[in-house]
Amino acid sequence: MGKLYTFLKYFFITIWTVFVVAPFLWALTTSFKDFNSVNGGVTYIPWVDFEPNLEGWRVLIKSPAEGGVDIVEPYFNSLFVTCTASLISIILGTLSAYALSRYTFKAGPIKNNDITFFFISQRIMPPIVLSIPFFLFLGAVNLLDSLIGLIVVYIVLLMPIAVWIMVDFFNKVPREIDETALIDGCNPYQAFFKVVLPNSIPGLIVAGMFCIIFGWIDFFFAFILTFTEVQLLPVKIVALNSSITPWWSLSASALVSVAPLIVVAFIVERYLSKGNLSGAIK
Amino acid sequence: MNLVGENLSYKLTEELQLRKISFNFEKGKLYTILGRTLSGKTTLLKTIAGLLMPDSGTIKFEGKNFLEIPVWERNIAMVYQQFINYPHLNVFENIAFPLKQRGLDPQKINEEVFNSLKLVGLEGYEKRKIQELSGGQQQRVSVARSLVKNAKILLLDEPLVNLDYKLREQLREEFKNIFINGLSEESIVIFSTTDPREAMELNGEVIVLDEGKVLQVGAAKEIFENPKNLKVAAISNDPPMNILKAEIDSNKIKFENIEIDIPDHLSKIKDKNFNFGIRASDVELNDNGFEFEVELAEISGSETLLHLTRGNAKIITSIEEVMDFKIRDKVKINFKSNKAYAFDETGNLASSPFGGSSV
Amino acid sequence: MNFKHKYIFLFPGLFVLIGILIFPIIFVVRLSLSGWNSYNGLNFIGLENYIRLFTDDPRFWESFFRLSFLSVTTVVLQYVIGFALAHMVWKEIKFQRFFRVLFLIPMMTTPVIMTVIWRTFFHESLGPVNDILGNFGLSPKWLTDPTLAKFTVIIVEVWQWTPFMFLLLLAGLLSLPKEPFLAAAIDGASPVRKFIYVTFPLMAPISIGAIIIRLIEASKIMDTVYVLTSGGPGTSTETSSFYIFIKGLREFQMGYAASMSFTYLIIMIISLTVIAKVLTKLLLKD
Amino acid sequence: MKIIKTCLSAMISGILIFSPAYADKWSDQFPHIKATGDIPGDCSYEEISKKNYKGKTLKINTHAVPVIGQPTALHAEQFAKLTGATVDVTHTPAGDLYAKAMVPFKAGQAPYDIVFGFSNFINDWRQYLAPVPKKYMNTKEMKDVTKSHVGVSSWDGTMYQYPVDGDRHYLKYRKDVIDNPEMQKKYKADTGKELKVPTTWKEYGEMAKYFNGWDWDGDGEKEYGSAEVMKKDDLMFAAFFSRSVAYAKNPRTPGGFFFDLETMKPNVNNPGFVEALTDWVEATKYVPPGGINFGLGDEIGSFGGGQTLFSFSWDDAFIAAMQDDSPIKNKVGTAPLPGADKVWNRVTGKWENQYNQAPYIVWGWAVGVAKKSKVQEMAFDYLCFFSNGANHQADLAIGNFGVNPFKNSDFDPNLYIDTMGWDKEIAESYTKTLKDMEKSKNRVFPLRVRGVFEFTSAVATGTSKALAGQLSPQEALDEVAKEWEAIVKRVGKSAVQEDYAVGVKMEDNKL
Repeated sequence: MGKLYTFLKYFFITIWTVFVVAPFLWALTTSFKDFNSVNGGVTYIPWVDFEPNLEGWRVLIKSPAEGGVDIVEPYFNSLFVTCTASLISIILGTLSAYALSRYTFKAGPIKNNDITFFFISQRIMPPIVLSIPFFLFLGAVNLLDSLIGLIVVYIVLLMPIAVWIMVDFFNKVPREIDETALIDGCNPYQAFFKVVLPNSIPGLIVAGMFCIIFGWIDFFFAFILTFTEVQLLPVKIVALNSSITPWWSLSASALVSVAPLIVVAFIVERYLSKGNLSGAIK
Repeated sequence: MNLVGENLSYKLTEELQLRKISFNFEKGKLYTILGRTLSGKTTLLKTIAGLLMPDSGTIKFEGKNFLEIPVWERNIAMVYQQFINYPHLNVFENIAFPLKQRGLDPQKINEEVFNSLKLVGLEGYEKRKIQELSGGQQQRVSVARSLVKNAKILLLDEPLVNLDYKLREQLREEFKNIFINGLSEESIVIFSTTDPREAMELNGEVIVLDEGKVLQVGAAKEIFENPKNLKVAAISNDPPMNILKAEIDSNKIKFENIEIDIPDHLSKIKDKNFNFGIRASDVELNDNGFEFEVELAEISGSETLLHLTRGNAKIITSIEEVMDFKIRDKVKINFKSNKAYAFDETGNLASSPFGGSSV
Repeated sequence: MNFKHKYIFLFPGLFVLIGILIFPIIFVVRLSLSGWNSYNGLNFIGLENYIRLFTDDPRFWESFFRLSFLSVTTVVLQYVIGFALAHMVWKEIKFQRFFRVLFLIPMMTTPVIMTVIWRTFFHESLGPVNDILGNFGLSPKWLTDPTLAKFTVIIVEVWQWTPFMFLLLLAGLLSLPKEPFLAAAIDGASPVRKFIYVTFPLMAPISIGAIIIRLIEASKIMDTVYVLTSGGPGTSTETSSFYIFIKGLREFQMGYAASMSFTYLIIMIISLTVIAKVLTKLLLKD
Repeated sequence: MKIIKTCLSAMISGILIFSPAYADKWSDQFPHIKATGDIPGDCSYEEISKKNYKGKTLKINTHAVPVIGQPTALHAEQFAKLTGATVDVTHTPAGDLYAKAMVPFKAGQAPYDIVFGFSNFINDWRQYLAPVPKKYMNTKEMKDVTKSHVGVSSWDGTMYQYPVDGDRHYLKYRKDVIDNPEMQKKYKADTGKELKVPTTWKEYGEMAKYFNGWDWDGDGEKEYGSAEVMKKDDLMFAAFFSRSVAYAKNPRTPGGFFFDLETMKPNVNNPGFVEALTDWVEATKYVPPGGINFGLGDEIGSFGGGQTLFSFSWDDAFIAAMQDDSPIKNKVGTAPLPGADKVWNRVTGKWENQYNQAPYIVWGWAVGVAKKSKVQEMAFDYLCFFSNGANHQADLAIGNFGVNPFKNSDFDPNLYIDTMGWDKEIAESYTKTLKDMEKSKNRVFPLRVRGVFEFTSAVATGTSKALAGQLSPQEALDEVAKEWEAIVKRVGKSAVQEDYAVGVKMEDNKL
């Protein structure tokens, strides 16, 4: 590697790091401001530029009657819905992906690739329009404004991602491994659970991460399909957006809402750096 | 009580299919399936294993319809050309896997696993992870796993092809011993390969496969000495046998302005035009010979392979020493005509130096 | 392999998906044939919505072309930057773990919330960007210039979703076989040649998948536009999904919004299929 | 010290500053009403405490915290304490309130007993709302509501929305600049004109332009001319209409401001509106950087933070500027919306060169009780309690509650001087500004026809194209008019006409 390449590499990485970090730093400093320090001109450093203030953070745990949004319960709701829906999506999606990767399906002109595309295509539809039928559908089965109802809808959102990632992953796992398991006396289920699955953990982790991310950041369905019983985090946070946009508390909430996923990022990175993400099997 | 297949057909793709294959494998014997890449060797083995369901035809084993028995109940073993093991398990667990699957008691499993570890020379490696082993060791593990089951049918799909030359030689020798020592009289061993030398060395019954069809079945020596037709001749020799379009005229074999005296065993040929076949090793350098031009010279081990042309004739000769040739060099060669083969215009063997003939 | 077990693997997922979606999809089609809005119920008006869409609504088609521009640009940028970043932290580099984690984080932020931060970030009199640029006498109209606003949307989208590409491509790079690189090293190939002839071709399949899925996601671009500019100034950042959102949930012309969505779905399926074919041809030579 | 002070919410600080003058047993229990104690009335603390709603649940969808959202939650908490009811409150951003209630309404459901929204939702919502029962129409509190707010909350004489808040657009200006003799001198010297509270949009524009882009209050930051809602979202059309009324609402041509009621031909592209839009496009030159992307929140922040000279939409910007910790408290003034020196007569098709001013009784917060609600009585009790004398006065005093005057008794300057520490002059001009709007006979009420958002969204799209320079004002409004005609045709002319007639009746002072 030439010196020029190394220089460019560090140069580019530095620029990107600044770009990635900048909005977070801005959010961090903004979260300690109030109406006057936001609107009085641009300031950066607490105590030097402006008098820091914890109100932006306090709002997140105060009750609405005190002018807060109290995100504690929604936080756990969001965690529960996201994790459960991700788990179910991963289970169902992995099974389907395995079938699509290993076996041939044919129904008229429909083949494996078409079925895979059918799964993925569920993500094309703009959510706005789907929200109405989902509303009626959940209303009919009495699951509106419930955690289960949201989980049901999120499965539709997340399973396509799981299928897509896992089909790709299984395609890289040599099918001879499954065949060997069959020859060694496993029936197809045993082959899947005893041999294929243990070797797919890196793929499952990536798929799981994407499911969790896409579940965690959804706002729209959570917004339309809940009323008073169940509130998810993004919906609750957006409810901070009153006539005055409270830069301070929205900044604090942006930081709070990304926190649990940073843990996920570390887990994923651990698998990445082990180098066995999809290279476990040669 | 044999493994009998009849008229097996299976279409995977246009170029990869089995066309009405029949066979009869007897217990206690070693069979070698010899064929080029895409000839259908793996497909045939997988069909026998039960991983593929033939479109038509039958397989019977011990009198039962084998096709009705799912893979996992067939009691077979298979070794792939890729080194297939279970990456999440260590060496011991890998080899123990089929036994655990059968529900043997741990004591027994332990015993069996260590026996087969010994057999493949991997004692002391049982705790290792698969990824920490070399390619040859990985393949030994998968062989051990296939032996430990004491399967009635052992399928080996080009198990040596991905190993380097030296290791291949060594393992081939070991395998022969392993098969002889490690298998009971009850077992059928089917070994597939593209390498004719391997087939000869294993010295079992050889089935020559090409484009999904069985071309010839017979003892290794028989195949080598009397290839039934041009294709078999090509497949069963490495480098493939040289074939030249020739004609017989007044007791001479003529091609490209070359005239060779007709050897005895070819004198019976009636057709004027025929295919003259001669192995690369039966062409020798000779200053009094015919002049050819060097097209390519490759050195492989202690051999030198010369690709030569003269007019439309292209031949390969192997010389048992390392020699330095340049492209477009002129060389003179002679043919050991007493080792020559004749194939008729349709490609069938007309006469061989070992007495085979269609006449 | 072909066992009857294959259905037991495939069907639970497939049927759950179909089971949940069958009613909504059919309903969307039915809705698109109705004038369902704030004062009408689920009546039947035939193809009227579609006729209006195809003959009398240039705004939808403008927003669609704008969307195509935005999504293709963002995905290309995400791909190029994501690939570059992945390539840079693939091999030995200082603080490798730190960079790998850091580069993942933007995609974990909730767009509706994070875009508010971006809006304050690009605020032309109270935000830090123009405050700093002001020292150099610059004051770009990030959100109020019709052309620049599009690029601001692109910047935010690239920030948020480059990690998606980065992760997939890094995972792909880490799973590459070592042999071709050894061969290239023996041949003494330069890093550039090694990239063009070895790395890139090996990464082609994963690239196609990643590009297609990002195109799907990028085409739904909505929160970003809504919060940053509400489609403005004028209509210069209005995308299909945002237009559908305005018609559907703001003006409550649900029937019409359904017909737009359905049309959009069909166009997207066709174009994605074509794009996938073209990419496969371009990148996968054999 | 400052940290501690600012950490306390505005609510608490409000109570600490003003000593409890009328302490009674209710104000001991509910510190919110410490300033006044309970005020007797049909829905006073005393009366509501007699009700028993134990075991019943009231579900409310309201606006985001704090504006309206916080008082909703606070009064819910108080109501629950008094009656034993369970009250669940959810908070939704303004733009989504309509859809959030409309989706379940259309699906035949009533997940909320009480829905907050804007008064211009009335036509789309009224079929799903319960009319306010007689009993509540005759309460002492209701009798105090101004006529125009009763009108805004009612449809053709029937009240569907319970009045809890008053909203209007008026002019806000920096008193410390406009009334500053030095500035007046400087302005006169530079422009030859008087610096005074602008009475026409032209004057507004000239002053705003003059005071744009330099540091006129000496705080080290640049200041600008005007902060306006120009972002293409749910509110910008209201700002446009506020600017249009001066040129297009002619008291001599009754029969419709938005449409000609007889023909249902849109007026929106007539020269009056075009003139207003031309002014507005001009205004993009004296708004702060990024000003054409300002939503209401930005406007409030900008004017309330002391960044601009003028602003003219809802109360919030003014209230924000008058907060205790605001650097410009008591430095701002209010006045009626500017007028114009000419007004368009759509009957004669000519400009009339005569001063014209018209208040835009803009839509604002409104709240209704779902027809399908099973606890209607409790719901109305809650709303009545929400706006009872004590609560209303306390709410008014807390700026970010977003509760604004809508009762005749609210127009007493002393209320603001005593409880909120406003300068006498400012409080008087504020109450006078509001009271005059009530008296005006040349008012415009918001458009309230069915599918109202199709119409207003078309206005937002058209005007924002003009602001962005994509179209000229005339082209933009022609496009809006064409769109309006298409909508009228789609909806049905007679239906829109019928709806519109209800509003025109109020405008023409016939109700």
